[in-house]
Amino acid sequence: MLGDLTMLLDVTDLRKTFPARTGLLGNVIDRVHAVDGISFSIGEGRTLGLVGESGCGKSTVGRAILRLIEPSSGSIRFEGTDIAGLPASELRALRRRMQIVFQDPYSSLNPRQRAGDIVAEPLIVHGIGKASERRAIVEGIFAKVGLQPRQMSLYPHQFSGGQRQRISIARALSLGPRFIVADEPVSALDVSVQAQVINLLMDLQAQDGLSYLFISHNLAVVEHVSHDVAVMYLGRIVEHTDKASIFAQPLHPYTQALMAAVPVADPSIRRDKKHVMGDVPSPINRPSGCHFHPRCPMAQAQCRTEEPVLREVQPGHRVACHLV
Amino acid sequence: MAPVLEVSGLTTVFHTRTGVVRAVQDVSFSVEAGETLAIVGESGCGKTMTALSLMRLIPMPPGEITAGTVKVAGTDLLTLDEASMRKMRGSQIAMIFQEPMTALNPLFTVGRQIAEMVSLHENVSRRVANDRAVEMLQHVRIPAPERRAREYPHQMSGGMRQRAMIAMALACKPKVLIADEPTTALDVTIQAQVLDLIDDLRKELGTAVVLITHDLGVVAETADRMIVMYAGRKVEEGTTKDLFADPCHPYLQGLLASVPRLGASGSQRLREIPGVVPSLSDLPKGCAFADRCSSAIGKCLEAIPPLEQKRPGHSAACWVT
Amino acid sequence: MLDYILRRLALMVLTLFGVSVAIFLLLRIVPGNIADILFDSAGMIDPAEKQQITKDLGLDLPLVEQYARWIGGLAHGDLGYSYVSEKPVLDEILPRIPITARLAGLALLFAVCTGVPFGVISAVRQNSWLDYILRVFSLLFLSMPSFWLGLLVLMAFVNWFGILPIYDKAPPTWGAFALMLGVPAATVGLRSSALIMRLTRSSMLEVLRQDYVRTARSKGLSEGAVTFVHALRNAVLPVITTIGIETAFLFGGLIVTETVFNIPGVARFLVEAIRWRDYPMVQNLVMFIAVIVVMVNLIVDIAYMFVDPRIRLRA
Amino acid sequence: MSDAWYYARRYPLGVAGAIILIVFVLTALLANVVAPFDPLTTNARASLAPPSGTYWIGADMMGRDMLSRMIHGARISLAVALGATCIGSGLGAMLGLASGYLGGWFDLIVQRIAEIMQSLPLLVMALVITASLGPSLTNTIIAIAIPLIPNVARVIRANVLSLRELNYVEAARAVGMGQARIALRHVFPNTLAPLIVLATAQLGSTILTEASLSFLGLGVPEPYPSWGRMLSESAAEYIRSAPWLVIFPGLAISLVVFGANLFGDALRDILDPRQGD
Repeated sequence: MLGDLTMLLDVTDLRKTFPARTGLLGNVIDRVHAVDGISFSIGEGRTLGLVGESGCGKSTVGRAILRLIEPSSGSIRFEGTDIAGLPASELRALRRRMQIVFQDPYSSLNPRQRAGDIVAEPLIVHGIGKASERRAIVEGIFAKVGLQPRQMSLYPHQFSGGQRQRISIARALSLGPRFIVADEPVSALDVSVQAQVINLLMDLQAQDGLSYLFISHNLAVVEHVSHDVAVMYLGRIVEHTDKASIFAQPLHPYTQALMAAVPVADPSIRRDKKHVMGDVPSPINRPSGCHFHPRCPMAQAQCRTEEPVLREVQPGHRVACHLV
Repeated sequence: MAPVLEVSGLTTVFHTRTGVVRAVQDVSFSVEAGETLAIVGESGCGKTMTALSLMRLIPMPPGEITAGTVKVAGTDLLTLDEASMRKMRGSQIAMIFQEPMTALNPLFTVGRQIAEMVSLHENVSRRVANDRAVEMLQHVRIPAPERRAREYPHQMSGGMRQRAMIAMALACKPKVLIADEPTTALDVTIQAQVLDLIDDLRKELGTAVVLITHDLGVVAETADRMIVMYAGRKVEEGTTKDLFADPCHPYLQGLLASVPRLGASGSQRLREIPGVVPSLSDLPKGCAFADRCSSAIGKCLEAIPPLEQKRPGHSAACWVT
Repeated sequence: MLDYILRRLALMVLTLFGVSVAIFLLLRIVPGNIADILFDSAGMIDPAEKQQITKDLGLDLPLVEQYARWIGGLAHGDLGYSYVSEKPVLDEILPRIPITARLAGLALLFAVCTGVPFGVISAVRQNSWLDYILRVFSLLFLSMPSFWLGLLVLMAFVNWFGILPIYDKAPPTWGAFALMLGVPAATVGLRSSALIMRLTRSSMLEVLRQDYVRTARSKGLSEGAVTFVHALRNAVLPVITTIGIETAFLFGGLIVTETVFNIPGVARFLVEAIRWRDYPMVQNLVMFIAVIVVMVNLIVDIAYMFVDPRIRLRA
Repeated sequence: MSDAWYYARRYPLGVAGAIILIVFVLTALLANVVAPFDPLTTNARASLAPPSGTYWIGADMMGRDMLSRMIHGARISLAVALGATCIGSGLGAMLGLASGYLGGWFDLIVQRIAEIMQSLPLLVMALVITASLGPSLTNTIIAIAIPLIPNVARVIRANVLSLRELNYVEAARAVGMGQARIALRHVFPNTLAPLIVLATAQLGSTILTEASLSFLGLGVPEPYPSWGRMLSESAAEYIRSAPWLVIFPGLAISLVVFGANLFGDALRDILDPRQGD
């Protein structure tokens, strides 16, 4: 778990800023601190759920780990190699080991490619196998994600949303990765189809020992798929521990607020409503001190001035709050 | 108590290139004053088209309401001429939409857009209307309402805009409020605030609320009664408590079992509903859910099951259960 | 906001600098210099005289210095001398500006006043026979060459009224004056009107699909109020942004229309200067046109800021 | 096939445009066969002959058959339309693709140059370029093609920028695909639809520009019978005496451009439904 030495992925103090406003001469006036110094690690065969509301930087984290966005600073150790500063040629080899699945099942597939070609293309790019061998590999992957081999010749628009997401997963699997960033993989799907994709992802993990960074705004889904959970707010991790602890005993007031806000599909439990007030502040103009203090029911003077650090308050349970 | 909104046999179709799309078929329900009825279903089940049919906002052509009645306090909206219908919209039956970012006109201040509603339906001066706009903004718990009334939509956050939409919809105290996925585009913490707000205003004003959503959690927390729609038809109806505790239709059963729930230690597999929602332009002869249903029998493929009472106050359209 | 305007001004200077360099170089690719051409056309062959002229015109200087002289002169309002009339270029251009400006203003006014309403009608009555007719006619107007349209108009006047509405320095009556400007303005504006109509129509259709239009309907507003209060304002915004392009488009029409109607404006003068290979005139006229287009674009952008709160309040 | 039939029924005006274009292209290709007379042979006796059984739409001052001249004139229009559109759209598309894809200083320079070019009206730029290159068919094509480049480059660039944001391009990067392969296999094919729409829309405008240049006496030189120059020769003098000299060449230009515009409009509606109506 946390602090384990045999980690597949080890992220330390990852930061990413974007220019928000530029001056007359192209000089940057304001920056968005999309990801502001976060650290976590993921072990073999495990899933870290990354939860947060829109604009908290969770998707940026996923892309920065794969260097789809260049991180501003920090280290990303994957299987022992720091990939943050790796030249493109060496990064290419690592691409076989780590992949990504996106949220939108429509924009993630090229409308002009057949499903089979979409899944085979990574193999071509990496020079794996002859055409006939590749076909066999793709057929195998299609079967694995629950698609028919005859569907290989269809175009993306001939599939439903859930099936498209299966094709995306098949593409990610084609190179035999160890680690997959799943960026809101079920959020755009219908409720009855979400379960299909969630089960598929969990089956693949059970079979092949894949590790996931599962990014989602849906706490219930995260609880279902993850081993560990990290909660993000305005670019920072505010709480990070194993699933059982965080749902049984959330310590950060934001985590508590988030859980209180999630509607529970059980009308027999009508909880008392103590919902956190106010809007999520802009990541350009983050509040001083603890970024959550303007919305926090328990905020004190210290919270307004001093930034809380993420520290281990119980074994394996890290929280960034002055009051815990 | 007589229901404020009574819908019966509502049927809406769209004439398209690929044929007739049966968006809403024979849907009936009623809502009492101060009650919340949820219409639940997945994308393409016809829930939004039902809402737009109630408001008569279906684009015609290609849309057409072919049958049914929609009675608001006894008046059948579907028989009114266009001018009388306009008088009903906003004053008797109002609607809020899914996308707060695009539902307000970007070129007018929020205050003006609310005041427009007031002066349209009530014979008051511009100043009174403006004051009412500020009052409504305060009512929906927007801080500094005088200042916010002078702001444009783009200066507000998504949650704030949805509040402004609610303020506008309720400005003339309509008897019925239709909320079409009002919180789907919002963050969880903001969603909770907005749902609370709708709920409080319902109690305070005695408005009948029709809440359209795909989120079973939202239904469980806010609705007294619910109807479940699938492929344009109502397949189950009853009190929320009853339907969640003991769903009759295999579709609702599947839906409830397929959603991970917070707090349920979720290591067990989720139940899947296989397959996909059928196309509304090419519906099967029998039950639309039959080919995804594990308990389907021969009859299910042959004939559409009628909606029948399974228990007091709980009806479902299924041959099997 | 000031920041934005300053930035736009800086870009504008950069663009105009680019135009000046491009024009300057383009006019010097021509094989043989102006002295050769003058001599060829005049049939003179005295080499000494030719050398003298080359020197007088500064054509023996390095390109960079010739360019610097031109730009330096521009800064002082000295545009050089016409090769043909040997008068100062400025004196030749200045009196022609009001003629073209009046014509262009009238044409633009005509285009907006007809294009926007027809565009709205066409969008609101989408797929009706009226919409079809308006669309086919707008496309037809866009397909006719301006000069041919001008010739047809002239022909019609000759045949029906027995008069030629061509330019007269001092028109005898107000009616003649209106006719003299109005007919060419309408002729050249017709194409712009068709363009504006098409833009307005597609913009209006786009706006009518927006959520806030549905919101407006859900309030109980009448179709008229929805169209003219909520939709139209949003629909004309993109039309405003194209006024810069519109001006450039209009200028193309003016060149041939002034030629057809024999109007001594700036646009026709450019063609004459090119025909006569009067390069000082050409390069200054082209610069003048570029300045106008760039300025119109700047003014449109600033005006847009005031119309659209999303841009006004962000800056 | 059934799709083609559906669109043909749905867009009758587009079909009309396509038919006009086909007739125009066939006329141009078969000019030698179709034309009743040689377009260049003068005949003093037929000078300004009005339309008749021999000269269907009359003869010009030099007694050349107008119909034959117009039929041969179609070749010039076709050559200019195809040549200028291909060069302009091709170069524009390449620049737009490179500029949108590479970004950085290259993009900045292309953008600035496009801005400079767009600050001059199309016809003015074409006039100045022909003036500097001298009159010839090739130069006319170049002079018309160059002003088209910035617009195409901008549209394609904007398209590329939005395509680059799409997840499938990100996914292609994530599997380690090279930039060139991504650009050619994933970005470029998806810019084809707007490119075709744009190029069709430009067909008409190139014909009009050529006609204007020739009308002003700065386009395609003698002896080619260009529609625009036929009008300039006949312009004011013959309005009264020989109106057929004015009417028919203009009608030919308008008809072909109208056909191209009708076809282009329908094509835009089919290929790029969001852009139009």
